[in-house]
Amino acid sequence: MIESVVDVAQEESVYLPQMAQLLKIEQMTELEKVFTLQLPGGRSLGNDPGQFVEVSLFGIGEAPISVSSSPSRSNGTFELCVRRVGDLTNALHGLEPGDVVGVRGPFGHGFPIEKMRGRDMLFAAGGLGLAPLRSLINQVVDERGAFGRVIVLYGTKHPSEILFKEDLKAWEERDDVEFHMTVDRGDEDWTGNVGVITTLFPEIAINPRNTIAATCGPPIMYRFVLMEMQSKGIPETQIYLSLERRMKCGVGKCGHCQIDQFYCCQDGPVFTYAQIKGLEEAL
Amino acid sequence: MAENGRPKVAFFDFACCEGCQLTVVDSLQTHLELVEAVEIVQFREAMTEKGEDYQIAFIEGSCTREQDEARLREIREQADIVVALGACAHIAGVNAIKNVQPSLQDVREYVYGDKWEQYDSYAARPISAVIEVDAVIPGCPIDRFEFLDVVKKLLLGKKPSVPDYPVCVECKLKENVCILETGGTCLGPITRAGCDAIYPTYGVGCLGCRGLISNPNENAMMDVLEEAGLTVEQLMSKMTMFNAYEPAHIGEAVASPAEE
Amino acid sequence: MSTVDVNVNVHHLTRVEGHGNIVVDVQNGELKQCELQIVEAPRFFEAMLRGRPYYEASHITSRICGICATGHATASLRATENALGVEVSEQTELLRKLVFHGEIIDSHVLHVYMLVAPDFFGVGSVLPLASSHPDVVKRALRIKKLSGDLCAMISGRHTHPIAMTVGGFTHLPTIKEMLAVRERLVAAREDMDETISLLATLPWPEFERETEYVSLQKDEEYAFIDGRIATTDGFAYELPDYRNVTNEYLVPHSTAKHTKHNRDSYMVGALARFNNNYDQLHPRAKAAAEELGMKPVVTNSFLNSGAQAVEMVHCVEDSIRIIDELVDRGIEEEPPYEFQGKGGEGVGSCDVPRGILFHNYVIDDDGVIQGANCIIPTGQNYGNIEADMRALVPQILDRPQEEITHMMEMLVRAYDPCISCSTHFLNVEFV
Amino acid sequence: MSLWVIDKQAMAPFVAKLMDDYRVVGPLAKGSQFAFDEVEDPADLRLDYNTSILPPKKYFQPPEERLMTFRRNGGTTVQPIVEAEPTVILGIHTCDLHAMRVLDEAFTQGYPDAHYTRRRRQAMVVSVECLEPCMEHSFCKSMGTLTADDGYDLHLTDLGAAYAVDVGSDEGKALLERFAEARPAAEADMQQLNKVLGAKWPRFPYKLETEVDELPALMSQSYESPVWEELAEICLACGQCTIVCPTCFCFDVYDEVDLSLQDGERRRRWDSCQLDLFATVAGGENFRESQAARLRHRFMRKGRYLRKKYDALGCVGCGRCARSCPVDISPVNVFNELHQVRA
Ligand SMILES: Cc1cc2nc3c(=O)[nH]c(=O)nc-3n(C[C@H](O)[C@H](O)[C@H](O)COP(=O)(O)OP(=O)(O)OC[C@H]3O[C@@H](n4cnc5c(N)ncnc54)[C@H](O)[C@@H]3O)c2cc1C
Ligand code: SF4
Ligand code: SF4
Ligand code: SF4
Repeated sequence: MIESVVDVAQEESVYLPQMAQLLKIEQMTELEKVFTLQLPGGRSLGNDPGQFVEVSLFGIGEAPISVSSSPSRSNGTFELCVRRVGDLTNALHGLEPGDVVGVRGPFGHGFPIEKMRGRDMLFAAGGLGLAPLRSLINQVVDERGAFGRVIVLYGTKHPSEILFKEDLKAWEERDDVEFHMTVDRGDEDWTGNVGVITTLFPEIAINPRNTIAATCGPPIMYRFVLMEMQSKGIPETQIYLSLERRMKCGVGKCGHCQIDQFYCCQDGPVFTYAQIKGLEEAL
Repeated sequence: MAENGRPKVAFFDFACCEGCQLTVVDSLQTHLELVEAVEIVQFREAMTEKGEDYQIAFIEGSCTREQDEARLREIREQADIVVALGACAHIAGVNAIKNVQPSLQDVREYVYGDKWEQYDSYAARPISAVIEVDAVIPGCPIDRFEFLDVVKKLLLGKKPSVPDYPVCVECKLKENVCILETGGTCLGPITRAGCDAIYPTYGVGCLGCRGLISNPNENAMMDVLEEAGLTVEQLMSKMTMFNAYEPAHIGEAVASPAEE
Repeated sequence: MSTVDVNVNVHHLTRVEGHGNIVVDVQNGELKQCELQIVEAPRFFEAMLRGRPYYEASHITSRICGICATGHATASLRATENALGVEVSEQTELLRKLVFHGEIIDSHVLHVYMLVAPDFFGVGSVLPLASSHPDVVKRALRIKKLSGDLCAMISGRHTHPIAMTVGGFTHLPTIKEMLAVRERLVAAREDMDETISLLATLPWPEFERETEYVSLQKDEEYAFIDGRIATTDGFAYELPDYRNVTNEYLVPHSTAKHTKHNRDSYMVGALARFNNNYDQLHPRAKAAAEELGMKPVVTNSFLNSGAQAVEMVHCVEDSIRIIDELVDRGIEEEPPYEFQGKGGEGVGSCDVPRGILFHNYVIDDDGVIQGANCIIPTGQNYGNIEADMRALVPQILDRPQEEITHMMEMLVRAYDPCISCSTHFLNVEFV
Repeated sequence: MSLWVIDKQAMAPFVAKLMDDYRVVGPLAKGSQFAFDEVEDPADLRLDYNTSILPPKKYFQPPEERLMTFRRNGGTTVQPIVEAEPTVILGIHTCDLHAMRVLDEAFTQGYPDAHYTRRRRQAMVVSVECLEPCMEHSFCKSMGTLTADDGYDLHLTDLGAAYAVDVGSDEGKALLERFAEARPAAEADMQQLNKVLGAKWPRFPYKLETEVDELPALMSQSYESPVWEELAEICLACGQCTIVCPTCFCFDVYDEVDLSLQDGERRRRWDSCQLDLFATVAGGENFRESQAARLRHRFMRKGRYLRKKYDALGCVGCGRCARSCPVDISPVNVFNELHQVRA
């Protein structure tokens, strides 16, 4: 037999993760934790807002997770906000600072920040959809001067599910960010808005021609939020959304994330509404 | 990580042939380290000790008598994780063929004559009809590699899942000549994979021992079998060799397939 | 008169297949009760076969028992073939013998090493031996893997064989595969020698009780499949007359039926075959028997395990011989059997690891089974086990109760009872 | 490139010599059908085979393969692996050559897949011209795959007593020079080649009722067609069609560990978009929940999506899926039906 196993180190398999160390782990809600990671040698991840990484735990598997920290605040580290829903995410929640996980990426098309500069920004995040949007929002906030108005809408099911409270507070406290949030169902301490995220739209008035909208949330949210955005006159080419699909490779090979002719991992996960509208399988 | 240390495991059996437990013993041929990975505290077929302190219970066999129910509940009470081991426990398997005979009394009389009443037995049920089950290892008998796979998933704290796609996938991955193409009959298109398509590989159409996938197109399957030349009786036989258990049939006599 | 009270109550005997209880009650030295209670859930295979197409019978009945699955399948196929008038080719006969040898070795190695041996090492199972006697355990697993692979090569797997069908096989081994297994069989001779040496050193309990031994018999070879029914009391029957031997009856403490023939009970299994067919054993097997001090007629039931070891040696040798013959002939594809539209009644018999087994079917002209009867070896042994128990208890009454219990367990275990297969039953009215 | 001739008696020695330096695979009989497998005796090679059960893509993307091994204890370590060895693939049909283009694009575009490319580079492709329709299910002529003018190292055409050998690459030329007793084609050989190839085309039927270039447009217009629901009634969702297809390349990735949970490997295995859970995500959302949607996806991929992405059709008309399908769903029939509904 001819020797059949070849070392591909010199050829860099795209499936080979780098080892990243968990620096900090913060419990956010019952189901979500935020992990701060560092690549070997403090190397920068070099991500765009909206891109994702494939996180590996050996023996458990891999899962795509959006980077929720923004490049403008990287300091050689990056953050992931992970909801515990299955094998990989459960195991990840069981880790401690100092533990090591595999990371591949960043992958995919994020939000095209260069097209956004100079424009008014409208963000609409539902639930865990804040994770990828936070990356973009903070980048915009950090380059605040380069943008017009900045409006952030955020909705969760219940006050106990609110993520990134410190960021929310910072945005709320800024005069140059218009921040609104709501919960589907309040509790006794909740004094804010109650209702689904679409109930926030009537409160705002915008110049649609100059506005870029970015949204992320669970599949059911999209239909209604998109309707609201369109009804305000924002052109389909100026509405960006980030989609979630099953992914096994993250690099446009495995086929799982295909939405009609698009590969969510490669052509997305961020798409303009113009790209995907009419695709039955997209939303 | 949510890894479970070295859990205590116990094996139990009800109405069955014990072939699945035997397969567990067979798995030691290639994986003797199993005895290091878990602590076996009860395994009547192979050991004398009977520890009642266990976290994982593997249960083989169908429930066919009232007294079985109480025992099953006891096991459920003790175990953190209950795994149905093999077709009898998973889907009642061949035991349920008696459920589709003319009547249970007839079945008992046929075998025990006028003393039939001494021999307690009701319609065969999978153990999930009596207690909650956390995982299944399908098959008649189980596939030993799948058994090991489930054990490893449990040790890793993963969901101990088994495939939910049809046998055809594995069959084609092995590049078998399809039994349907050679004029035979096969339940592979609707039967849960995980056996490495062992029946078609050895020239016999799948008999369905691993139970059906979650969304089987049974009507289309029956059309295919009829097309392949099975009579209605033969077709019903085929569909009920391992998959005769229907909750709806329990407690009532059902017409035998041959009498339809 | 002795004043001993003994009360043995073994609930769910371990290291046997299926559920049985041993109950011994001695009051003032008098044996009041001595039973092997079979509490296995009955499974009604014969009733379940009715109304099913003939080609399903071997697949369904192999599920009677996970250990003798190949034996059940073979007996089932022989019954069907006899009912339908199917002749099988020499190649099929050879392959069936070969796969059968695989099952004999597989079952015997399991029994001798994993179920019986722990008693002699003073442990409750084979598991602790993995660290205390790794060589023994590894040898056992090696032999078991070989026999399992031998079965798998022919029928797909040992438990519930796949490729065995009415008239032949649906899959054939290649010459290359057979030669690879042959090489391992030759290498296994060493393991066989070690097995015999090991057994020769074990302190087998001394216990003699004469009984009738029943097995298949053939003039030309050590019989496992087909032949006539022979007994050490000098009887011989053709297979269709099996009921003359078995005479089944029900007892209240058992979900399995009992049988009797010339005496109150008879014994089947490795020891019965050994006693009836010693002459046809391979010379190496005879040498092994000599090393174990066994010469027919052996009347110590505990030595059933010795007979199993002797049979393992025989089967290894005979498997090598069969493979050589198959390689010589070459393997040929054979056309599958096609049903001819004519039914009938047939009896099939094999001498499976635990003894002689009968399947008897009536099949109608549509190929549908109308009646079935299966008589399983362990069922035939129950009467004899109880007779042995009754004979042994008085001999050991002076020992501590714990030891008596242990001896009882060892005695029952010696028969290698397969309790789950033996629960079936009677009163078969054929149409 | 150049045209050579190998006498038929010289084939077996050629193959035998190749076997000294390469793993040699080719079509061998498997029961009543054919499968590509390692050649142990050149006499077993069946260049007259009809379409193999699985396509030769399995030598570039094996049904199952290891991507890396890892250790979990101490500092986690990972070792990437590619299982590849120098291989000569004999007897590839031209439809499968066309299919390889799709795979080449898919695995090299964007992030190249070293596992694929390494094996691809180590493989020598010797294809063979089909002279007779190979089975009722194929429709290669309609798809424009009944011949190929590149994609091979050597290409054989059966001339009766000899094979004409088209050299398609320098590596192919070297292979021929090193291992075969071949001679440059003479005038008479070319005459014979012309005769053979001239006679072949009429033997193959056109089965597609529209032009192959029309397919992407046809598929665009057929998104809402009732045909999908109708097919879903009879489709068993068994996944065979995609497993046997030479242009399908979807896969699943999973980890396996030993019982001590210390050592393990990450593996991948062919997957199928026809299976229920293919597009299901956490929370149970399934983006192609109905079989109708999954079937449509498959045919859209074949007729349109891959063309858009890789500039090559996702169906080469080999007919494998139709042969495997227990309910006789055949792409050419589906395309024709869509065409008729549209017309
Ligand atoms: C581009 C992208 C960005 C994402 N960003 C985040 C994020 O920032 N935070 C976060 O918590 N989650 C995010 N997700 C979702 C996350 O990937 C899944 O929740 C995760 O894969 C579940 O893995 P698991 O092993 O824990 O669950 P599993 O045990 O694998 O699966 C549970 C369920 O999820 C399905 N599933 C399996 N694999 C995937 C997969 N790769 N993607 C989706 N579903 C799958 C299974 O079918 C099963 O039903 C993102 C997904 C995508 C595609
Ligand atoms: S033999 Fe059975 S399992 Fe295999 S492909 Fe054909 S139908 Fe499917
Ligand atoms: S092979 Fe046929 S039945 Fe199976 S999934 Fe494909 S189209 Fe459906
Ligand atoms: S879709 Fe069918 S005919 Fe077309 S290339 Fe794939 S398997 Fe061949």
